Amino acid sequence: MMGSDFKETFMKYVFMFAASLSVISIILIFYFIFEGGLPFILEEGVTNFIFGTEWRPTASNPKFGILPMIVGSIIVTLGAVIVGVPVGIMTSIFMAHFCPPNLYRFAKPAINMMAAIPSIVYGFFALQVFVPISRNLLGGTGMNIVTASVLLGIMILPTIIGLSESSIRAIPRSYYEASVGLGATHERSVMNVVVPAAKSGIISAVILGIGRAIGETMAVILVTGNQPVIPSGLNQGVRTLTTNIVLEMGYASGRHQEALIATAVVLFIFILIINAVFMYIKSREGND
Amino acid sequence: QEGAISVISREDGSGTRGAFVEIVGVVDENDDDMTTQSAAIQNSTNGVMQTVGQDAQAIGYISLGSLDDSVKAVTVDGVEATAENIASEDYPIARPFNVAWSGDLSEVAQDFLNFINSAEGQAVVVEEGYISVDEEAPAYEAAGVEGTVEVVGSTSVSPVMEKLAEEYQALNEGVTVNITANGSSAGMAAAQDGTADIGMASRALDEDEAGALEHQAIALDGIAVIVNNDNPATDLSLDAIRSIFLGEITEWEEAVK
Amino acid sequence: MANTKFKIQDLDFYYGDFQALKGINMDIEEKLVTAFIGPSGCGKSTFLKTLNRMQDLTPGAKVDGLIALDGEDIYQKDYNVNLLRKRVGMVFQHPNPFPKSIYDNIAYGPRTHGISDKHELDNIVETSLKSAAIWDEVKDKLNRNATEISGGQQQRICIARAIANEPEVLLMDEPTSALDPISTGKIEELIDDLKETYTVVIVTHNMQQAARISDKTAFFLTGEVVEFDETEKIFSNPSDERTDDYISGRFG
Amino acid sequence: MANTKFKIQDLDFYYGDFQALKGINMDIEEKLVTAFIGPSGCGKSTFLKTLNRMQDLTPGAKVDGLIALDGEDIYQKDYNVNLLRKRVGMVFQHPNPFPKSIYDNIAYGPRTHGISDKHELDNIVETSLKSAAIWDEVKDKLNRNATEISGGQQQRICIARAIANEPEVLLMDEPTSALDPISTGKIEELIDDLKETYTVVIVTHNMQQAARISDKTAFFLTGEVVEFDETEKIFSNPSDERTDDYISGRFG
Amino acid sequence: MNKGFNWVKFFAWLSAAFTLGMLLFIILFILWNGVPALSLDMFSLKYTTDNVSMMPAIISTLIIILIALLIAVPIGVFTGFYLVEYADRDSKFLPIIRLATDTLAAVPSIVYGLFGMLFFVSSQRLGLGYSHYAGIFTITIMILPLIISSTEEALRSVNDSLRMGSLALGAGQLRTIFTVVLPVAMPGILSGIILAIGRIVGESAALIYTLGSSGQLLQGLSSSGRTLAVHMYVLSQEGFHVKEAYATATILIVIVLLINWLSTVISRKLGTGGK
Ligand SMILES: Nc1ncnc2c1ncn2[C@@H]1O[C@H](COP(=O)(O)OP(=O)(O)OP(=O)(O)O)[C@@H](O)[C@H]1O
Ligand SMILES: Nc1ncnc2c1ncn2[C@@H]1O[C@H](COP(=O)(O)OP(=O)(O)OP(=O)(O)O)[C@@H](O)[C@H]1O
Ligand SMILES: [Mg+2]
Ligand SMILES: [Mg+2]
Ligand SMILES: O=P([O-])([O-])[O-]
Repeated sequence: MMGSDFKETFMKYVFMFAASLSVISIILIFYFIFEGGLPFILEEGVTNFIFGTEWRPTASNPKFGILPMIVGSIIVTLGAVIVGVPVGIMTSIFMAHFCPPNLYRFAKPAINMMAAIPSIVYGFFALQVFVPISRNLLGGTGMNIVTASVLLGIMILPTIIGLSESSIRAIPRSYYEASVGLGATHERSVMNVVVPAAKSGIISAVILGIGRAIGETMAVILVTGNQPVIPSGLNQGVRTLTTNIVLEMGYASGRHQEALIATAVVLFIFILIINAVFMYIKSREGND
Repeated sequence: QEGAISVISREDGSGTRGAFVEIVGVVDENDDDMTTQSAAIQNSTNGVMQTVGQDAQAIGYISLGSLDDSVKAVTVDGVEATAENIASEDYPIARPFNVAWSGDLSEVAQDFLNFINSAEGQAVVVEEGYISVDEEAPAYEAAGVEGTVEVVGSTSVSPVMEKLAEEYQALNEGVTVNITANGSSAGMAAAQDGTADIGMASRALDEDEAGALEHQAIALDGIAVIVNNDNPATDLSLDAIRSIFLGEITEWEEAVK
Repeated sequence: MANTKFKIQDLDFYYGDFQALKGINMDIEEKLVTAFIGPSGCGKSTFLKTLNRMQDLTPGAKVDGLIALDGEDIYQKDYNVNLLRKRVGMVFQHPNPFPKSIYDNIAYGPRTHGISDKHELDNIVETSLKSAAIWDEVKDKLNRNATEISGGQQQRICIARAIANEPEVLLMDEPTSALDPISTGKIEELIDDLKETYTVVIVTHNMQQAARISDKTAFFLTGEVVEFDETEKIFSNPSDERTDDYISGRFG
Repeated sequence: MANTKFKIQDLDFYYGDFQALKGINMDIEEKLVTAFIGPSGCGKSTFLKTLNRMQDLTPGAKVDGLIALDGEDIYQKDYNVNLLRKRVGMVFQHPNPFPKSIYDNIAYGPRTHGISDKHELDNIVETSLKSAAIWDEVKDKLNRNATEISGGQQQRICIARAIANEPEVLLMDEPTSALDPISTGKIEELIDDLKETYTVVIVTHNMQQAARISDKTAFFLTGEVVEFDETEKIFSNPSDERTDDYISGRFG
Repeated sequence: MNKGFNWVKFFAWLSAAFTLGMLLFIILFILWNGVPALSLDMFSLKYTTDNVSMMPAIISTLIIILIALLIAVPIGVFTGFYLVEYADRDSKFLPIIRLATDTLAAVPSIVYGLFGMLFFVSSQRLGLGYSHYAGIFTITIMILPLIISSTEEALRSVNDSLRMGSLALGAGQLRTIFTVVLPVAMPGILSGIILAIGRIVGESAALIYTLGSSGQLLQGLSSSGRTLAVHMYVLSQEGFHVKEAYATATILIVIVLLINWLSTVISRKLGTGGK
């Protein structure tokens, strides 16, 4: 009996240690990225770096302004939200309340599978299919904000659908029954009672989708044009924070490389902000 | 061809781009890259080819070794981009493929390097469509070494490096050559900190790198200027190409005179 | 003698292959409280939910026989089910207010049925809450989320919500079983008031409750109605032995 | 007169700041059935769970006072809780068999307490299932998943699972409230058999049940024991007016 | 209210049709481009510049999936145990772990790549070089939050009455967790594992700077290699083997389909409460 007590306590600490590993990991990542990028930002000057509009990293008098990329990330992410969120939420509502069981058996794994298709495949697809369409409709190279937004909008669908479907399903059936019992139609019961009740879960899903959109690289890189310029219209190309890193990382050295790691620092801060919003929403939900 | 030109360029730091802007003169008085900011950027040869291949208005440039019939290379001031014309310096746009290593090269790695610099090695280079750096290279003699060589760096260099490695391994059964293609800088960094035996770069080494590493060119690579197959233009002047990439000429009517 | 509100004839009900109701015949009279009692699993809830066709939502459910509301077959083709559910309101075992404000909970039914005038809605909300004997407790917090009040209050909100639809019949499935004795008392009083205006059908596990509040009582056993009569008669002098056994606690 | 199995003195119990039990004093006697009755929320379950220290699992729970099993304080420091729970078994309101085979359900307790001999386990499984009056129904399907049988059978499997631990006391919290009358009848018979061997403490909502099966009954109200006496006395001639009100259905 | 065109239903169907149609379109696009390029050569054990075989990449992909799961699943599941079964609801450690896992889940893969390069690969730190080790460790951290959150959810959905049932028989907490709770939570954990496999299979940015991209069959975990996604990326880069890149994508899709199918089979087995 003494032995089993020891085992209980010992394993408790093993579990606790396992739990602390993710904290250690995030601290390590945080440390190495900031160690690599923060000195550069301080040297360059926070304002020059964040608000500089010129990116000429290899010039003899190099310019490291990442405002165009910050703007690019924000615009493209916004675009992805405009495309992906309505479709994603409506699809999740479909999956939870409209989908015939026979279709569901096939649709559910299909949507899971969407998440496992490599980004490059999405990129190839968009370059071959979306870019020509976009070029015909909007002119220019076809590699622009709209194309990237549509692509990202599609890529965040599985994240949004998966999470909001499960939060819609988690709403007690009694709400739905009460509404139907008052003579409301199926559609009205779903849209006016069930979906609003799942609001916070859906918002979490959207925020996670936003995180995915900001972090996506290998696909967008092929279809955004990647010009480090603040765009003047929707048919202009943009460069995002992530593509800036991936584009040049392989060939950058010295201060150029530091500038790219510093870009990762800014990206990291963006993610932290999104996460803070996420936590805030979750905690409010807890208090409801 | 008429209408606005879609300029497709490579990313800042790319070896192809570095050589292209320098030789074509897409630079200012400080030799700074002045490629128009409205050029769309693709970060691989394939990206440029695919983009140009489907956009009738597009112009771009790629490594000559990668050229296929999905796009069309234009002649520059009437000269076609071929190995002979590059070797004879009639065709002006070319760049070196470099390898670099830190002082103490392992025995196997040294032997592999010897192979690259040998007649056999340079024959591979030529066969793959690149230009040899040494026409009179000595013949290679297998030294019977064994071990592993780690080669890291430029994506552009790696296809020819893979060929070289294959030929070499055929002659030296006991050697494995691992090639990782993730960029010239990654290669130089790996060579400096010992992660790699040999680094590959498709650009000139910068000051720090050149100070820390020994390096040499193993081949010359032509850079072809490409347009869409539907584009009737077959020849562009070096001046026109320069103006296009500087953003001074934006319409095809002005470019093709 | 009161009018017949619901006329049920030879009603069979199946969950897939399982027959949960067997040959039910019953007349439910207007403006009376009818109670259904019987041991767990005997089919009380099942029967209740056939009356407003909530069973349509159960996959595999099948109804055979006649249920007529005011003489009209509610299972006939093209019958307007939404209108039926407006006319036949329902209160569930566990209070299930929507996670919306108290006001929006009450206004939900009227809005569903096309009322959008603010003034009219205000009126409906006030009268319904008053009828459900909860107006005084919530009148100052109509914007409060309805899930943040006590269980007893929630159940009265649900009753008010049903009343706001101006139903003719009110079905209640063990409405007090999740509540404390004080809330239960309030709801029992309320049911007594409601029968002035509505026809009430209530399922209860608690025989004392049935005795206290109902006019007529039906005793169910394994999907059949064993006895259906005046409540007084059922509890003082049942004609069936099984009824007697059940109400005197010999089983269940 | 029987021996005292549990001695409870001045027991107070708190959920955080809320006092759920107030000054309970009670002697639970060996090999008798003791029933706890009272309206919902009065503390019956709370009290029951202090007897095998299941309340240790409730965050913020606090116990004050003495509970002694065979004269030994079960809340003393370093008291072996796992052994206590082996000696004081428990059956819950909703049948909660593990989603394992029937055999593994019954063998779970013995295996936990160190028995691994196949033959011995076979024996225990058989006797326990027999004691729980379910052997005949399941003897041919011991490999069947225990969640795939009827609710009443599940509950008897849970009782058998508790018995397999050879406990001295069996605590039951409304063990029949989720069951149909026939299953309920079987379990009541079973309890009657069990008291030959075990001390049984049972919480029930059903006063008839308490009257039928228990030797002594405690009536709880808002955390206090109003009356604790011979069952016959409680149901025929209670000394406290509130007990009388409750058992005659005037509230609750 | 009941008359007129049903917009909600219309848009729900339309959105689902768009989503599924898009997926179908992408898959057809890949198959169209990839199937004609498939050849037996592409599955020979030895990679050469002529056959650009994906066999070494398939093997590396499977090895990386296996080892990354071997590391991440116990850590993730144990973390889930801690979060659900041990930590007090108001423990201070809890929000910290949650913050950490939420942030890990949101870190872009390129940042993982940079981190892996700076920490695992670089000789100034762990000095693992471009290797399976470095790739596996990086990807392990990446999938950890997926495993943790699905385990946590699965454990929380296990009815407390089962825990109570076990504890009331005198079983300790460990025994309760491993013999009663874990089996019930298994399907949920499994679906997290499937998501994690999908993430590994689809990843390239984080691996190019850690695993490297050697096309050769691995000689050990300390040698560099490539997964199928990286293989595709490298093949496509210089425009020499674009068709083969699509062929690789085809195989990748087939593998993803297989994994999905396998998981439904397994969770159906588990779902019926294994005997
Ligand atoms: N959705 C369903 N599918 C299959 N069988 C069902 C379903 N709902 C109920 N049953 C079965 O139908 C029978 C009657 O159930 P019902 O819920 O009507 O009983 P009840 O009298 O309301 O019981 P309780 O007092 O426990 O609520 C039971 O045997 C039950 O198991
Ligand atoms: N975990 C808990 N935290 C806080 N309060 C609790 C908790 N469990 C029970 N209570 C409260 O303690 C009181 C007694 O609850 P208990 O469950 O013991 O009642 P009971 O007599 O068993 O009722 P029932 O017949 O409904 O089961 C109730 O007021 C209840 O709300
Ligand atoms: Mg019922
Ligand atoms: Mg209780
Ligand atoms: O142009 P590259 O740098 O990829 O050779």
